[in-house]
Amino acid sequence: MEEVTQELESKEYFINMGPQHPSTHGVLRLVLSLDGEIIKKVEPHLGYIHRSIEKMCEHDSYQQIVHLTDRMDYLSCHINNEAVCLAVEQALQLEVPDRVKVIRTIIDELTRLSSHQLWWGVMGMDLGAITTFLYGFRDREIITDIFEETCGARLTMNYNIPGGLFFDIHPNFQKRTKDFITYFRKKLPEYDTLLTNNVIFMQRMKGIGKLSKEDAISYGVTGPTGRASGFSCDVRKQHPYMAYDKVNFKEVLGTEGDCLARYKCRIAEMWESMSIIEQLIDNIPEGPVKVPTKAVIKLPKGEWYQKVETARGEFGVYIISEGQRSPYRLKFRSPGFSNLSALDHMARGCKIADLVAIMSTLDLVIPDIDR
Amino acid sequence: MHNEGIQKFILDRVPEAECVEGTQFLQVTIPSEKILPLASELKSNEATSFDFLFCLTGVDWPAHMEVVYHLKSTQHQHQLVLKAKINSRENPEVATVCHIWRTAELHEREAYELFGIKFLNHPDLRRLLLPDDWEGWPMRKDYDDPINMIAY
Amino acid sequence: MNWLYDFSYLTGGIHNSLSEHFEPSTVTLIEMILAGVAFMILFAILGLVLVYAERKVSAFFQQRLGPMRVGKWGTAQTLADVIKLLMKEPLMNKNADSFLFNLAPYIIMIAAFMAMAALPFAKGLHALDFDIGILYVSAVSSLGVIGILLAGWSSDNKYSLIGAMRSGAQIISYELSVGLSLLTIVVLTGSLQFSTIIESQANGWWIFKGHISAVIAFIIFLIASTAETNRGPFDLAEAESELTAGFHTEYSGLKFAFFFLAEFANMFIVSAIGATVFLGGWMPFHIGGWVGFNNIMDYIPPIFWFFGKVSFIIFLMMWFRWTFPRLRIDQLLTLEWKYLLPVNLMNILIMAFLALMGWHF
Amino acid sequence: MKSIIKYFKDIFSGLRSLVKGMAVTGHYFTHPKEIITQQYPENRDTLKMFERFRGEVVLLHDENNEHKCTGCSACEVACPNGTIEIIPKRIEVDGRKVKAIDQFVYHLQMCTMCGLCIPACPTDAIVMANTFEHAVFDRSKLTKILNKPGSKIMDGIK
Repeated sequence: MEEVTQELESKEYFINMGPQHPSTHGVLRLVLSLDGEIIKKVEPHLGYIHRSIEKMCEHDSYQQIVHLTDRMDYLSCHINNEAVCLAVEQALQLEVPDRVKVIRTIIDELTRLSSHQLWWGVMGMDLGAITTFLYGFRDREIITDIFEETCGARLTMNYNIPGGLFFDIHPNFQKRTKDFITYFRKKLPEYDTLLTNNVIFMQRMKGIGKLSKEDAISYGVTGPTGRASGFSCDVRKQHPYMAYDKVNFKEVLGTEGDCLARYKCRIAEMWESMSIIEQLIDNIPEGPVKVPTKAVIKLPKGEWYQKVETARGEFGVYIISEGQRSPYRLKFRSPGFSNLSALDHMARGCKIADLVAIMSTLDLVIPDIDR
Repeated sequence: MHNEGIQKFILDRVPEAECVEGTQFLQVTIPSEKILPLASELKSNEATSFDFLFCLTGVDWPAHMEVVYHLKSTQHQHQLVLKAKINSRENPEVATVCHIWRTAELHEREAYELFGIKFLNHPDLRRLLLPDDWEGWPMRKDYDDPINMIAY
Repeated sequence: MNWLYDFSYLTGGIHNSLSEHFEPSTVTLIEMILAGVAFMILFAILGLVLVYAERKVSAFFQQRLGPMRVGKWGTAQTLADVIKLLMKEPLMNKNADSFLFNLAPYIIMIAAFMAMAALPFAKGLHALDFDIGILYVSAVSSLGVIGILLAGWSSDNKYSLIGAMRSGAQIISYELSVGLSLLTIVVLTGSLQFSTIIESQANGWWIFKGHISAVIAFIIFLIASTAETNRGPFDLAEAESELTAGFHTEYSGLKFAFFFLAEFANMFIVSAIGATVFLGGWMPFHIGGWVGFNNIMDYIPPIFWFFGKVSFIIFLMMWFRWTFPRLRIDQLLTLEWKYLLPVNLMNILIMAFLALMGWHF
Repeated sequence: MKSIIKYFKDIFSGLRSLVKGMAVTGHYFTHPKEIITQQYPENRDTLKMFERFRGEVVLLHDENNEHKCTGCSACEVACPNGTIEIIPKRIEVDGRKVKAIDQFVYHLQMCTMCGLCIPACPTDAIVMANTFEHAVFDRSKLTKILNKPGSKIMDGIK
């Protein structure tokens, strides 16, 4: 009898998910220990697109650092740019004009919207509903057009410079943005009918990949992922920067901490983002769009930490300056990196299909993790 | 708790701590061997309860190494920068904090591979971003890489 | 034009002219070869048309245009794909079981061919007319799973293996629902022979005559047959975002094309069964008492009715695929064993009661 | 009994949600006018980029084949990637030796289109062009010399 039970015991085996895999969204490699389809352990292996941005920053001027952050979390590039600019402005004690603050806030929120739209589409695709991907991109296209017209590029915009903006907004910017908001207010309920209310989708999401509030804090999980667990971590609320202290918006908090809560959190954030843009778009104050800075910016000796809320969570820039034209040490605290660390905890005991769902609700962007 | 309170809290436990009131945060530098008891105290004590480690990184100074912990309390909303000063640059060692804040596990692996700081008792201290057979600690100031030299 | 309405003129003519020149056994042989060639041509045409249709339909669901470059409106796109697939190098893993690996696509193709043999395409146009037609088709169409299992097992790839195992569990359980939902109609017809089933729908299709029970049976059949053909939302065996390509991850070139083709052939087969059993096969749409209307309907040749109904069901299946997210393996089995099967059994009971009381039309 | 009612309720609400989802895709299927695909090479004539679009760096020349570049290398310093290389030469103007450009080398393959060189230029000699069809069959073709042969600096630019 003893022998029989021995034989029936299943054996763990390993499977390499990635670096080339449709649902890792880039070159993330996960080594899964599986028992049948049940996941025993997930071990992320990173660094396939590590470009040592931090090391490059130690040799670059502060204006040049800004454009490198575009290449990290490319879906919230404007917010990343802003973090560096804010840190430099803080160190130089520059007060940017109100116009800059409002424009930056609007574009931040547009970036967040476009990032969440892409996430929604990709999430549907990960779960097998390929059509959502096209719908998500269809709506995102309008935002990228707005960006292209005003900032000059669709993805890596590099619209911020320390001390303000590259140039003023395009004359069409306000009208286009308002048109987009009216359009998207009609389309967002469609997202709900197509995916959120779908019974298959509900089954796939509910109760999967639970993360308690304590674990979320301990793992440093921020952004919509952390807020879905009830961890109030919205930097826009807690440490307001730019024009966020002037607008009314709700910090979306979930309680469940499962995939569905994370999903709903992001959908609710899209509504909030639209309301923020609507509050600001007609009230852009007149004025200059940059404060003149020296051609070679030298920060005083000291250290600064600036955090901003990207679409994925808390993005931090830690600058240590020795008074040179380049920082002595510069560290990017990327949200994806910390969020990824909780993946193993969330995915244990789930099935492979659940792992895909969990990964898409974490909304990982691999360049953001590898830097 | 205000910065003065935290300063007093730390000075009570680690008398040799150097406290600097920075532009944003209170910056406290302590010797690296004192980090583990202080960190667990900061996390578990009701008065401080620093439960959110939002950034962990290493810094390579000319004479010493430093591990910088950015801490925040989600309950009291106060923040603190804790710096563990490691005097040896040749063989830097510091106790791990990854059982106190689990996010530290990946961050410490990153700091290990970029600066060569050994985190004692870390469950899985391996290279993270670079290939496993990479030699040297690339973020150190004296790191010399003739092949992938930054064109400048 | 009579042959368009009754193919027995055509097939009978061929048979008679052959019989004049050859012995009966030779005639049978020639006829078998002719039928085989005809089915192969049908298979190829189906592949070309359905792949193109799938691309265009999915594109329109997704607000795209789909293939537009090769030929007018991209009509020659599938041909170009076929040429591309033929030119590709057939690859195999070093440790793969080469015999089984090469065998698997053929098994799937053979299963599809065999199932097609019993389908009635129009009046007098079928290769075989068994008295156990439905039983035969549902038995043979589930043979394909052996090919999938072999493909997954022999590929020497864990993704393939997982996909194959999923597919095994899936097809074996959904086979039940397909069979039972067809049985619901068999209760009414009292025969498993396709020709009898079609004859019995001369005055109205079973989906209209069979009360709500027939509608429920049709819905269950649609769900279960989608699952049986491994198409989304039940494409767990392939599960692109989870298992890269599931059981055919390691296949390339022509062998991959076989899997691809078999998927579409299977889709056609289950749609044809559904059309025959529920929607009257090649029977035109008739409403009792409306003689003029019925006459107009009769003008449309049966073969168009048949292919029209089949394409309707295929379109429904494509609609499912391009709308819904994929199920998880345990949910898939829950759906079958906790929902479809009990409802199905209950449905048969109700149908048997209706038939017993003679309450159906 | 309650569980039985719930069982059937689940089935119906589930089916209803599925049908609603199909209605959305069905709407787009039946409205081909809403198709958003652009047929790119065919619509080349009507396709117009936004005027601020950053495609590549160009050195502006006027009709006399004159440009404004003094060869000050400000753009070279501002560029984060070493995309721009200015090869200077000495020319004689009014008997004095003055620095001018020999070749304005632009490595398109390294350019990230960040646009930092444009504000850095003190004489507004370079701008970002709207072109985007940069694909070539040979990498060496991406290294461009921006000043046209025989061009010289405009009068009065220092």
